[in-house]
Amino acid sequence: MSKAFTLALSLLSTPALADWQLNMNEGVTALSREIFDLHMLIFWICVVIGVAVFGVMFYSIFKFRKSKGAVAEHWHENTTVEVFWTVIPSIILIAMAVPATATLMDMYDTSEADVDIQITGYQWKWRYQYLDEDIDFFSNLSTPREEIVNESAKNPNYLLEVDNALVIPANKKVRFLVTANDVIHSWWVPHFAVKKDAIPGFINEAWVKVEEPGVYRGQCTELCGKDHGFMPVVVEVKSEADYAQWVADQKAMKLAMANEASKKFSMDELIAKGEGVYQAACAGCHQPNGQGIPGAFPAITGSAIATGAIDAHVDIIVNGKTGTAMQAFKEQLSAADIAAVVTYQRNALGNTVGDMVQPSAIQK
Amino acid sequence: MATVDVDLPHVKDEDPHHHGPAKGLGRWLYTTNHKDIGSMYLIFSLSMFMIGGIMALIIRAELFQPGLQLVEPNFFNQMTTMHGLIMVFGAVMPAFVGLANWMIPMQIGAPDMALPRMNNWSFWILPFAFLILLSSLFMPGGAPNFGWTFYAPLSTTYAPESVTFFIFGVHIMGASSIMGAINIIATILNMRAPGMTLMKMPLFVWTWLITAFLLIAVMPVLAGVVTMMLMDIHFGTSFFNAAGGGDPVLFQHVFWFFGHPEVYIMILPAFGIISEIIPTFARKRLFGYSSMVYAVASIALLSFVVWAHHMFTVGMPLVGEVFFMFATMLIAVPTGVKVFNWVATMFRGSMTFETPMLFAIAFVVLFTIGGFSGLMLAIAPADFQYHDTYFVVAHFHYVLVPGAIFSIMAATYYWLPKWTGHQLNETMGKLHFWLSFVGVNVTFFPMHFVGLAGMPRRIPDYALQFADFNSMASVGAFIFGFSQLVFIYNVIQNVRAGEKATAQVWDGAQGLEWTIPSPAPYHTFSKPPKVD
Amino acid sequence: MKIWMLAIWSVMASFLGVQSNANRERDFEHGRFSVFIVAGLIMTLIFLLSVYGLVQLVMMYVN
Amino acid sequence: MTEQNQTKTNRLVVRLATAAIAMFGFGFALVPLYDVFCDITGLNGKNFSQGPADVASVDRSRTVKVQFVTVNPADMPWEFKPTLRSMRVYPGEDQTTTFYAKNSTAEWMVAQAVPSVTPSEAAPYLHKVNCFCFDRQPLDAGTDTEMPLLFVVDPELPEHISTITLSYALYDLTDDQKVTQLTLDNDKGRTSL
Repeated sequence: MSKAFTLALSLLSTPALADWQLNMNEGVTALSREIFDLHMLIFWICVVIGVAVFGVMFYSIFKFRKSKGAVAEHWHENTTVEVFWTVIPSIILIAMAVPATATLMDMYDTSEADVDIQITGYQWKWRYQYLDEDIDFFSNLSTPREEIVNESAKNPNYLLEVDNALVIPANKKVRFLVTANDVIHSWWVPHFAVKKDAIPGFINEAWVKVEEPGVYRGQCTELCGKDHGFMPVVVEVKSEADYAQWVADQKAMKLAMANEASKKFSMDELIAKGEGVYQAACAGCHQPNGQGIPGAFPAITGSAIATGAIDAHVDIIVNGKTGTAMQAFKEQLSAADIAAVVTYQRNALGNTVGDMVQPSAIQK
Repeated sequence: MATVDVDLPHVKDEDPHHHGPAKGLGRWLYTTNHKDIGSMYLIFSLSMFMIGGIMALIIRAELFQPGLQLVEPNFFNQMTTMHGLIMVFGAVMPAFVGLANWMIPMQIGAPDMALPRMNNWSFWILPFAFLILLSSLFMPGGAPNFGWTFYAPLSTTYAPESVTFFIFGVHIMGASSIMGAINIIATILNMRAPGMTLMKMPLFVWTWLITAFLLIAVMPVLAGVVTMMLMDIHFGTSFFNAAGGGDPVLFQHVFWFFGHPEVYIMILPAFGIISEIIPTFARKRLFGYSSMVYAVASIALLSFVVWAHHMFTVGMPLVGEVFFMFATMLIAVPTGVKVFNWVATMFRGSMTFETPMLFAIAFVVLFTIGGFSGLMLAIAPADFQYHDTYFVVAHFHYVLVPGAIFSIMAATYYWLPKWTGHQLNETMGKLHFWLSFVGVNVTFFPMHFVGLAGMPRRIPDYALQFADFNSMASVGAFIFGFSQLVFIYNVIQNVRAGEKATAQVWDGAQGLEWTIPSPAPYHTFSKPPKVD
Repeated sequence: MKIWMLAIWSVMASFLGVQSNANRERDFEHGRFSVFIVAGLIMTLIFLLSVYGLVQLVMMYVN
Repeated sequence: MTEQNQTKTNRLVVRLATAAIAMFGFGFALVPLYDVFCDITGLNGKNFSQGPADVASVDRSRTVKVQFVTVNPADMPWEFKPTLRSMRVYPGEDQTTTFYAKNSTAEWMVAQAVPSVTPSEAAPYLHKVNCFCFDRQPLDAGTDTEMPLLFVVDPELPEHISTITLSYALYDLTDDQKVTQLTLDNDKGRTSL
């Protein structure tokens, strides 16, 4: 019954902003505009050839009908005409190749970059590491699960919103070093016209110089498994001053997190914090209610690990389990987050073990 | 097609004691008759087309509205993968092989295929190959969910256990295609009736000869790549695993080295069919028969040098990108030019518009639209915005659905009277055509827009700005899907009843197959016809 | 030698996609199947190398 | 099917079947062909040069920025990072740097680093004289180490390339090593009987 209800609800909730975008995004970089112009140029060439060809064809269809007494002629070969209509498209194509090659060469520009960022694709999230600063964070989909399963209305940035966006300075050359952790992903921001496959074990590079500050959204564009459609890319382009400010804030936050690890938490604080961490990092596989998916992802409720020795519970979250989909969350969650989610899993979702662990006890 | 005037071999002088088909199941199981095997291929292809179609409807139903309504993402990926595999290897290729089995012997005046027993075997392993593939839907971990292009490492290290069934399925399909191709080449080269020189062969036979050579060249490479996958998964090698010195990009190169000739394998027979149908209904000989033969032959060679235009965003060096862009644009010339030949055939013809002609004209128009979007994709810098979006999905569906599928339907409507001996019901045929025509365009044209707007491929759910065109595409998909039931009704109706069809069937038809009575007797051309 | 020249010429015509009926009849009358296959492979290789050469030329010209 | 036609068909079928088998072999030949092609063009940032490079002379007229990047694929629990983020080097001059690795798990492990260079055009010009990625690196439980890398940038590096990024993906090969170790022990065991 509930499935029918959600289906009905979703059909009624016509999306707020109906959008009939017909064409490619022109984008906010010199290169994306160049590519847009190429796109329109080849498009108009095709339209012109199409109109000519279909024109002759539909003219023939209407003019030379048997019902209108047309009698078929008997010529069936004319090499000069054929050469003519072969050489013309070839010349158009060769003419088309010149600007295309020029744009391609601009895209492979290898001049020195101001900011270098390593982008690593994980199964179903992105990781951004600033090579020159000590900034390293994960970017997860932040669209609430209720919206995805149609239990609540969808916000305008549905499926295109993340918890930590990638922040880059405007009017600076930013170089991306794109690689992957597990399977092939592809990092794409339509407004930058930057799309690069992230291949595990290898490194690719792309660059962008954005003119206007703003928030630009994209998605993973290479099938990478279950949640391929749920790992968006959000890039916040700030002016140079705001960017410098942001870098400073990030450093301050890192310091705060470091001493948070030494702070003592109460059981309730840990459980409250743990629930947020669980929904963001664990619910994707173990499901929001902790039942997991039989045969694919084990349940947390009544799980031997979640109710067994607490050290084993911490260890499987920190180091993951080789050969299974359980990743090592050591780099993805802070010590405080790990302590909170362990305490939450042992004292919620149907488990009532009653013990807890402090962030300082987490060995990373 | 060269004009062929041949004396009509009257039925009487068939050897009197010859026996009709065996009775019961045995007829179909042990048949070595090219007509029975052709029918089995076509029936099998139609059933696969339905199964693949149901999967397409599940995909489109989920994508009707933003949000997850029907299926969870992992099953959605299984549906897209199986839809691709079943449509490519189960619906389009067997249908063309079925048409080849039925028509090539009759068009070149041969009594049967060169290797009848191998012909039977290359059909009968197909249902089992697809049984293996489809049974993986019910296995733990589910069916293959890594896309019909099964890129490593998603298809090797991160695949469900059923990937091994997928590998053996592909092995068997490959074997069936290779045997079929060998059979067709041997038949065409060695069993033509005296007087039926290569110069006089119908274009459908020519395109199939070239396709058969392509099949023999590339299906083994596909078998090689899935064997490498098998070794990576089970025998600890690392062809595609970076840890052991392998390279996932190697997989893409070897796959697309097979992949691009494969897409030509799926369209060249369609060129042959359209080049048979348009002259018949325009009552005018095909314009530039020699150019068509030579152009199709050049495609067989040139299709091997352009594979990496499927991989512009994989991180190739600049030299590679520019090379594959130039090569792709250059080989578009012999391919695209054929459309002008069809239009020139219609020009100053005397046309009537029965169902096969309607499908053929829709093929020329819509396939050319797919060809144009293909030309746009060849521009490497622009491909950075198109790659793996719905623009690509729109491109290959335009060249495959109104391309290959419409040409198969056109061929079926064109040759059905010859197979069943009953005239076609034109109104039902036209109903099926217009429903399919509307359905195909309402389904796939909006995909150009959402693709350009930035919607990636193979996602079960999308952002709100793509909602409206997606709902339109889903409505179109259901129109197109259910209108195929009209097609099935037409075919069954034609097999069971209908006015007696003459041998000539179509007023402008030329060729040996129209010199034998309709329905075509079980054994035709036991004595080779005189062709001068 | 003349056969080879004709074969090469025919293959180039086929790359363009244009061929007259007369030439085709000549090819099918005198030409041998294997000669055409080899000529085709050679021409494909030449096509490959010439496009590669063109690319190198364009690259040299640019930087 | 006349007699003479039959033999012609059989000969044709044999030739076509061998062609199919040859293409199957060609599919596998693409693997070494690909590696050779990568080595020449630096496709996918790979180069297999190992050992000292015969480099003409040190080119002090320009410097090249060499960046180091590390990736822990799949479930590799080691801590793995370059001690030095990037260096400015003269082409033709030998350079050394180290990479820090720490095995914080409770068991002995062995890992293999896979190098990759970007831009791929620069890959043939980055010679790794001695690199920890040449062979597998074992680490006992809880221990850490600094793994050396000696490299030189070839002076013939094209002018327009000013930055080279060398990335290492560290793969866990403990299971693979145990299997090979097992077979080695068996052989030793068998031979010693």
